[in-house]
Amino acid sequence: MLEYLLSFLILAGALFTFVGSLGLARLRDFYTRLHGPTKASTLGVGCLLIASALFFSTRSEGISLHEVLVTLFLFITAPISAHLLAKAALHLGLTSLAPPPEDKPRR
Amino acid sequence: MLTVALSIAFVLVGAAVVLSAWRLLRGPSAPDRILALDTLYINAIALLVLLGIHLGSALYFEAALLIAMMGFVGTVALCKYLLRGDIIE
Amino acid sequence: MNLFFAVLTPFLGAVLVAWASRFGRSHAAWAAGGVALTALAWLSPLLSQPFAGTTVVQRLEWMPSVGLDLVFRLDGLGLLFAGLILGIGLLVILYARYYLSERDSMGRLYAYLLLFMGSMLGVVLSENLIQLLIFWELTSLSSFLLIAYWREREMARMGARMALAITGAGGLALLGGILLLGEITGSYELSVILASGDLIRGHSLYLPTLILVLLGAFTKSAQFPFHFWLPHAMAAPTPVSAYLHSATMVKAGVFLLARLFPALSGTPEWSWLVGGAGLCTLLLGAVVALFKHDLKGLLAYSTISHLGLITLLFGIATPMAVVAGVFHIINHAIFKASLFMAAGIIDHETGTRDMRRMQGLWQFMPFTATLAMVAAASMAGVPLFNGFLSKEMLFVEASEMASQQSFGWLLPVTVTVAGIFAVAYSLRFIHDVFFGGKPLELPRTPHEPPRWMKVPVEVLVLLCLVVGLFPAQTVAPLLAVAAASTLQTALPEYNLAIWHGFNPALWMSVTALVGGVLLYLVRRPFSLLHDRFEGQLDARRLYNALLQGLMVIARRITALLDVGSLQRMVFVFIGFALLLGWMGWSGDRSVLTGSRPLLPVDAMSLLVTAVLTVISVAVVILHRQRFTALVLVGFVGLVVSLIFVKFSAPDLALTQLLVEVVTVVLLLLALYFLPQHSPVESHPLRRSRDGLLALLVGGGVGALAWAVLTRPHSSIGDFFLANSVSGGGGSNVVNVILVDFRGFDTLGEITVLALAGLAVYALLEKLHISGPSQNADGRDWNWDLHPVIMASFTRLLLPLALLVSVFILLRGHNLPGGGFIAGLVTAVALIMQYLANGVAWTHSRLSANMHPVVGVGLLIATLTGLGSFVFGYPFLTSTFGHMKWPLVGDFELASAMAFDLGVYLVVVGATLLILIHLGLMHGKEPVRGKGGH
Amino acid sequence: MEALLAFVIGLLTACGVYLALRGRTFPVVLGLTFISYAVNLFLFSMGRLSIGQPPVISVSANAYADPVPQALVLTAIVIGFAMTAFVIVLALKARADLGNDHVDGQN
Repeated sequence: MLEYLLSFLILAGALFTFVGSLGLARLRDFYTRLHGPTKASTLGVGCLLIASALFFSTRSEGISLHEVLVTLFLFITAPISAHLLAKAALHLGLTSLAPPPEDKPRR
Repeated sequence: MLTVALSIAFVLVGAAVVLSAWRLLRGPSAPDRILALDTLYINAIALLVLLGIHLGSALYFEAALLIAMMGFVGTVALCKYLLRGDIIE
Repeated sequence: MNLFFAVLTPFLGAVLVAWASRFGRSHAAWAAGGVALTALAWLSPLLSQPFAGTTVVQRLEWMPSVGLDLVFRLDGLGLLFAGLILGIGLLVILYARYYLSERDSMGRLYAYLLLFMGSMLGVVLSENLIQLLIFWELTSLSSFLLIAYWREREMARMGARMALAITGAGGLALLGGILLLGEITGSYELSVILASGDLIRGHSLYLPTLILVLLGAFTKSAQFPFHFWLPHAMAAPTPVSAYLHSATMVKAGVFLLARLFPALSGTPEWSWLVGGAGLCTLLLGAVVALFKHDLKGLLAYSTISHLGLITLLFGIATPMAVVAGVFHIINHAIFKASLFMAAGIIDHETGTRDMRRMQGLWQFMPFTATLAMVAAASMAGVPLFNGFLSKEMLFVEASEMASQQSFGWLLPVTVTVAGIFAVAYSLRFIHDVFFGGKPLELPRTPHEPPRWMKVPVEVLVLLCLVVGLFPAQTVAPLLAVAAASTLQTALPEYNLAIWHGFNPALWMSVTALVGGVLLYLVRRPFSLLHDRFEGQLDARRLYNALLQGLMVIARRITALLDVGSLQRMVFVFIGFALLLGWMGWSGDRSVLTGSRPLLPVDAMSLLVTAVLTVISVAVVILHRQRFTALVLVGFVGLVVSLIFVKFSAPDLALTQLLVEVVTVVLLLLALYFLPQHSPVESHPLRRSRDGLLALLVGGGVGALAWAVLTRPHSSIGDFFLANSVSGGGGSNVVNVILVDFRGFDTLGEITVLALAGLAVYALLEKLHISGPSQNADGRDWNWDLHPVIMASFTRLLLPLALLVSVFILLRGHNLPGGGFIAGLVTAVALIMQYLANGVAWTHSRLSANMHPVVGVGLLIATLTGLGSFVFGYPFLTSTFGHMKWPLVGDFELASAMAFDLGVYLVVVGATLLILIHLGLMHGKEPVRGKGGH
Repeated sequence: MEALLAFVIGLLTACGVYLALRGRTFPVVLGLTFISYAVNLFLFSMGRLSIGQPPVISVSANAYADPVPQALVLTAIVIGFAMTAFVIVLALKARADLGNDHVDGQN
């Protein structure tokens, strides 16, 4: 039973992680790409951490709290990074939904 | 069962790493690269958690914790450089 | 131990005097005099022993394993010289107090003088020859400082350099000679060497030994052909000349001759080399002295001539001659010192040293004139003065030699000629200066010097008279013991009477006196002749040419190696490393792959490696877009830390992660002040060349790593693993090694870290550089600083991060973590505040001054180390005991944890020191002043 | 696995050497960073490779990785950072005094 739960969580987490990166790679402009990784950092890593929390709490003595700490960090920091990235993008005037310009040294 | 899930998960996360790395390489803009780097840090966390479960050792959580922290600091620093140039003022 | 302290006192005194001079010139003088007296006091209890015929030898264990001890020896000769050094030293100190002008620094002169005094004492009181040589070189160095006392004068610097070069070279030769002596006799102790004279003379290495030793002695004593440095050393202040160039420095050479006389003398080689050099020097010095127009120049050449006289006497090498030589050492020291002082007074009063400009000073300074006349008479060898006695002895020896060898008659003739010139230049010194008309355009109108400036001269002149009149009652005993200890045998029969009846020597003296007067009267044409050929035949030209050539060659070599291009140097360096590596490997035909069983490759590692490869290559290709390159490097660092995780090194993984981020922040801070892009400047050909080299090196290092990785190994790590818990009280072996087993290394490493931090701080203090006001695309910076969401949330994160760091620090001894990592975490957490909330906000809550943190950290680390001394354990032995910790659970509290705390503080301090001040630098516009905090 | 690590070490070294041969200070510093990665890994590899055997004494563990190279490399990493900081500040100093960022001080 527990094993099923664990497997499910692990798979879900990995999947979300993958989806996040997929979004990052495939979406067409920066602002949309910004969405992708948020899934990875919240849902993806979240599931995995719950999984490992369950895993270690059940097999080793005492419940392990590190995962909570990691989750806390991620959940606090994710929005900030996203916010800053968006700010930077706006500041640099990245146009939305435009095809990515050729990557050449800026003068 | 669990091992199967783990191996599948490894494959998925590996794929995620490749995709993020591609974005890191491709850019095109600086924020894209920073975002990619941030994502790679997230992927690394996932990787570590999986490794921890796989090896059944809890010694890797500090690494995960610190990656979470460092990823954030790095992203902030890089973004602030784009915004302000001078990041400590 | 007295001898040791007697030598040590002046060295310590030099520091004292330099300090005392802050309270005034007289204080410095008193201090210096006190030091000299103290040294004398140390000697006084032993003074009676040499007269009783015993040789005092005092020994301090220094390096017994190699037979090097601090051994001091006081016998008659040493006593005589120690007396000269200290006695005349005292007079010179008194004299210098009034000679120096207000502008000159008293403390410096006295400090140098005392340094020299100590070195000289060391030379004359050493029993061990190596030790003697060390002091010998110290005299060269300190005399360099003294001659160049007036640094601003070009002549002074040149003269000092020349003196140092010549005497230094001589010292080198002397070292060779001493080593040979040690080889021959098997000991460096004088008492052994002096006893084994026959062994040395019989040895096949005798001639080289002799030549090397003589080179040392001749250069020091300004013997022909090495005499030319002495006149140039006259650029020194006159007290220095009075001290160094009459009594001490130049006497060191003849002292060496006397010291080693029993060991080396008694062979024809000795007689020809020493006697020959002495004779030439005697004549040359006497002749040139007559035609010098510079007062001190005349004295310098006369000194050369008299040193030649002494050398000649040692060269003649009959016991009687040795007695005469030692006697003349005393006499010359006395009258030449007083003459230099008199010259100094004249210089001081008239403001010039050119004898063509000063006449008839008698009416201005009759008293000084009288003193000078007595001393000069003694120099000329006029009866009733001390100079006469020893010169008479020389004449006796010379006339006796005449009958002994073919061409022996040359000796008395030459000596007499030299005597004639000596009389002539002494006469000139007196007549040209004090008589014969009025002085013309003197810089100042002269008058008698201050009272106490004359006293030293009076004392010395009085000695000239007393010794000259009553030798037997005054100097005889000292001379006896000195000569005896020089000869190391029984003394010959001699009496120091003034009147020896009508013997050849008397006639030689008369000839010298009469001839001298005549020569002085008819000197004009000779003088003109000399002025024509001034500096024509001079060993100094050779010396300069030699020096020039040396410089040219040195420059050539430097230019050949260093073209001033870092790129080229790095290329050459790496190329050579590659070459050597290749030669080393191809040298022995060992197989590359070892026998160690390999680990299976898993897909994930393969994948990550592939990605890493792509990104690294991308960095190389994109390195001109610096920001992009930096972001990519961030990823490389991440992968490296993942590698550490993979291969079971959690501590390294943590450290790598933290350092990575800190480095990125650092490079960003620097990048702000640097161009955003690197121009394309190196030719494609060159780039491919570099690329080729890089590939080769990479391949080589990879192969090396492979060779290592595939070979089985046994490590001392097993010991640490076995003893970590029992011995170190911690289960995280890496941390236990750091803070316990190898704690001393770690102490050194955090010291380096602290130093680097301070160095960066120091560099930044002076650095004024302002960054661009726009980014690379010419877009203005975004001015709304710290977005509120970031600011508030990071403040929320701070306690969390600090909690983590404390947690990591505490458990570091047992689980991955420890001082380094915790320190970095704290540093990053604080940097985060700077990033998110800005400097102003942070500094209102946290001081920017990180020096105390670093200092306290080092202190704690060192103290815990010392703490183990208290319990009688060696440095940094750790003790530990169990204790129950509320949150973390049961773990040992080891004293090593205090050490770890020290590490923690140093890391935090140094890291923040670097980053914050780098960040604050842009605020350091000159108007804002330095620091910005 | 050993082959992979050896390859990585060689790769990092090669990149580092190439960058260190560039003419501007910033790439040179990046190159030094690469080289220090490589050196740290190389030193670390002196202890040979082992997976899942961290040198932390515990009852369950049957074998441990060699702790000595790890201890050495740990301090090496930190001091490496300090040295990088020193070099970069020297670079800034050169920039301020010479007006350009060429390693030989002339354009």
